[in-house]
Amino acid sequence: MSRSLLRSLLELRAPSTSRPAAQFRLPVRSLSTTPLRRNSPTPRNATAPSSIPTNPAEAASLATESRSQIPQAAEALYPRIPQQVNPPTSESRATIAQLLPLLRTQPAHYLTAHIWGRPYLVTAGDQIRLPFKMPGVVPGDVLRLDRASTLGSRDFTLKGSPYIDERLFECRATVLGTETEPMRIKIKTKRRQRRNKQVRSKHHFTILRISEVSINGPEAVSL
Amino acid sequence: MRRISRLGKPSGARLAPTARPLAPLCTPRAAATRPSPTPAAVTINTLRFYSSRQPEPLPASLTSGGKSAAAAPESVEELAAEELEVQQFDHQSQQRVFVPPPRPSVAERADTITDTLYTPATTAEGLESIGGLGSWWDDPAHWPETSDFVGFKPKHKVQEPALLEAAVRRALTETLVMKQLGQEEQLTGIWGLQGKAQHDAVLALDIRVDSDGTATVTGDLHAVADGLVVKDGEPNVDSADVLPSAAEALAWKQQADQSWKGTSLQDARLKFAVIKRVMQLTGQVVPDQKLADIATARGLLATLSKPPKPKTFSQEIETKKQDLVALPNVAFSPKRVTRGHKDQALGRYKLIEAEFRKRDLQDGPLSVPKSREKKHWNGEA
Amino acid sequence: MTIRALEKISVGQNGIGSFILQCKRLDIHYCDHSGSSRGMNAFIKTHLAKFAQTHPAIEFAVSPRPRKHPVMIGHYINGRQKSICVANMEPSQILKKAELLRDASGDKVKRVNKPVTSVNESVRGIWSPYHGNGMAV
Amino acid sequence: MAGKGARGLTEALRSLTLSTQSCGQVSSRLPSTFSRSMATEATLPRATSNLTTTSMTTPWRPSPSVPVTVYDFQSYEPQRLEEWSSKHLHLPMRRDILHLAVIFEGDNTRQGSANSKTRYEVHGSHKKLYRQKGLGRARVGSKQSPLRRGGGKTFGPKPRDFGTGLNRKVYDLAWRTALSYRYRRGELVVCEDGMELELPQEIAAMVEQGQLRDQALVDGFKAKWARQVLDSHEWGRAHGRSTFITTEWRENLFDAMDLVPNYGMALDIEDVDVKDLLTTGRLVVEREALAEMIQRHQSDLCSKVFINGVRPSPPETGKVIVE
Repeated sequence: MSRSLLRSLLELRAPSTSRPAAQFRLPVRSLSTTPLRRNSPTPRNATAPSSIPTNPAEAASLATESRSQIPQAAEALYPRIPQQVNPPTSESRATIAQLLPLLRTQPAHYLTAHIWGRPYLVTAGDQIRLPFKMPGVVPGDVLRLDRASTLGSRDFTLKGSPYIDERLFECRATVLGTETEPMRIKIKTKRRQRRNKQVRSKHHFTILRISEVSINGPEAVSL
Repeated sequence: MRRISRLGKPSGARLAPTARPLAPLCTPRAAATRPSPTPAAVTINTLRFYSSRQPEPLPASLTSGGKSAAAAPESVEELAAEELEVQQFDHQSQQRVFVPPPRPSVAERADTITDTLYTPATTAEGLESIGGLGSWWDDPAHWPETSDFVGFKPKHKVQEPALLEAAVRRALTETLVMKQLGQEEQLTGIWGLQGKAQHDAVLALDIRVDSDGTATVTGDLHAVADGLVVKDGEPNVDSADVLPSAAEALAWKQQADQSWKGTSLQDARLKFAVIKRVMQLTGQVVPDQKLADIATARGLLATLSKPPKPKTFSQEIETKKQDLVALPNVAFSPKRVTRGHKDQALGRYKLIEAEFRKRDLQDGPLSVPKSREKKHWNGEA
Repeated sequence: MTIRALEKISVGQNGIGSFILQCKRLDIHYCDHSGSSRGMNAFIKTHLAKFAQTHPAIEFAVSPRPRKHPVMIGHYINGRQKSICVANMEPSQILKKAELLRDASGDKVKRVNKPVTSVNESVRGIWSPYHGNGMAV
Repeated sequence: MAGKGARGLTEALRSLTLSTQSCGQVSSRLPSTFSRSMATEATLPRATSNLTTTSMTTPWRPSPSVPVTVYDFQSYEPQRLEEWSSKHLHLPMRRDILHLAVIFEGDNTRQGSANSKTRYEVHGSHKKLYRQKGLGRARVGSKQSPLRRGGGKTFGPKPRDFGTGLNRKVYDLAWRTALSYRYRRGELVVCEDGMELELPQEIAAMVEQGQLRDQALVDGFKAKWARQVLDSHEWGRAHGRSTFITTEWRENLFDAMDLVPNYGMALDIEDVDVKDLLTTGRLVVEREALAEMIQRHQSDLCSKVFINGVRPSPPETGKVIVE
């Protein structure tokens, strides 16, 4: 958790510069990214602050398929950290109320979801191979990705600084399993030394499938 | 340092032609003088008690049938001498237990045959093959069931715990009876076996055990005692009809009191006699290293009823891991699963077998050991 | 008339409509006598029952393979197999390998350069010089 | 050695007192677990070290002897109970000593007759094949050079002796450890002397009267009879074969075991070594053969040194308890 905190602070200091057409900004500060998990085997108990109350009932109601309650162990490993939402400025409030419905009506949407601090530009149905093996998840688990920096369609883009309010959109991903890479062998030698050492590495990576990207109307943030 | 182990006595003699007089096979029981001066000589009836019992008389057809086939026109007087000798053997009232093959009859030479209808056969087809002597002893007619080997242990080993408990209880009672009647030296001898009635009679006596483990038997001791005396000529009885059935034993066990299990077996003679009688009744042998740990009848029962450790892991799974095997999504096979088993599961093996038969290749059991497979490729049987 | 393959209309994407575990069968072979199978025997005795219970979707086949190293073979929906030799391994290691076989998807192991793979067209369209406002010179 | 022994005893004492406090009530069960049978003359008693009384101070000591039942070979009927010294049949298991002995025996049975010809033994002329210089080819000497095809082998095998040595006392200890290992696993069956596979009298009579002329028939009978005897005793193939050890050649037993090799093998004392003691499922030994084997292999128990004219006697063994 601490590593991702550092990265998100960095992002706060460098607001994005490009100004694509018809954008509107939502002033939202957030501490870290938290995939919310559905069911999981008994992962190791992480040291995440468990003081923050999570509201599984609300998450479960959103989930379409009926899954068992999230086991306590998963809670400890992936606590849901709500975003600190700053009150929207009048100008952003106006643009959202006016342009968000237009964005929703457009046929296709994309999203830059941040998982453990790393951005992935995804649309519904894409497959992500994370650069790490996510502990404590079993194939078939559904993750709720609630940190996204940009959300857009053909003509409109909603950019968050650094993240969009999580109530504005819903993005779910299913854990497909783990894949691995071909064995990489690094030969480490020194000059004038006949003996060389072979270092083999074959990491495992978790595979996610983005099963759903949907955008809620402005009423979600009661505009 | 180690010579080839089987040189031993020059066994060249064995290769000599069969005419060599075979060494007397059954040397009279080696005068096994026991190293220690012990009074009880080998009782004669122990010899007769075992393997050479009085068999039922052989059906007449068998004994006479063997003779008529050997109508060889050898020189008459030699034949007569032979016949005389065989009769004389029969007549010694030694009933024939093992039937030897009849005298080999030599067929007449083709040119000396006077019968006009006879035409010598040129091919083997149509002739009746009588086979060699290879499997002579496998035929039950020549080696009847009754003359199989019978030893001190019964034919079938008793495994059920209830039956074991009944047997130990009976052995203990009989030993205590012998002890109380003062027949010390009989304690380590052999005791007779009657039918089931004897079992119930013995169990009827009750055993009182006092604090330090010595037990006393009350009831009709003499009836039991003379039941134990070995009467000569009485057939060795298998454990199946000496001990009650498992159900009866279970019924007896429920209602019997358990106090007799406290009797201490510290006295070596008593322990030896009980263990010997249990071995005679159930066929269970108590290995020597466990003798020292058996202090009471309960200990003996525990040693006997402890099932042997499963030999292989497959047996262990079958006996102890039923929770895994019973799962709906788990299939367990104690034997190797080969390609043939997979085809059989698919239902394709029938076709493969048909093709084998068409090419008259081997279509035997699924997993044929490599050695036999090699034999098939080399064309051996 | 040349034979032309049916054009594929839809792409199978596991995990969208519903999720199907790719591993359908796990063959577990041990040996009764060889020393290298000691860990596998302990794994079967201790962990396998619970593992099989938590994964009803996977069919387990336990059988001996005498005079061979113990091995676990995963069969996958795409018809391929992955086998892992677990000779001289501890039961905990073997459990990890079993989980690896369960999580795997049976596809060939390949290098992947970009994390996201997609079959959808681009949401904002592809730039082309002939359309749009053209470049300001 | 003595120092170590004493220290071991005190530790045993401390663990003894520790365990009694920890297990709360001192039930009568305890003595039976701690005590081992101390076989004395009359009975097969066990040292009834009742923990509550003064025996707290007498530490547990392994029993000096172990019970051995002597059976009748033909009928497997227990004849008597004997008591053999623990130094002979109850030694601790030492895989390393057994390994030493088996390898030592294996080495000494190696024939070591591998042989190859060096360049000096290969037949043929030793002429220099072609002149040293001027032909533009590599320089060559005789035809038998190991570099050439058909030449000698450079450092090929030569017949040599692979035999190794092993201390006699270690070898004797290995022998008795093997016997103890078999005893402890219940695979040592001691039979009466004169162990012979007796065939029924009818067959003997038939053979004398010449009704069984064919040797194959007699062998067939012996084989089937041996199989029946061994199956009845549970010594046969289904129970892991057995090794029969007798003092001298026994006609029927050795012939029968040659006919049914997968039921077991029969050896006399001269041919037995540690490897044979450990190979098959069990050992069926004549009492006399067992005593002889132990007597031949106890050099570490009784030293050859005469102490004031008397050679120390080996531990006394084979005393009858119950006849």
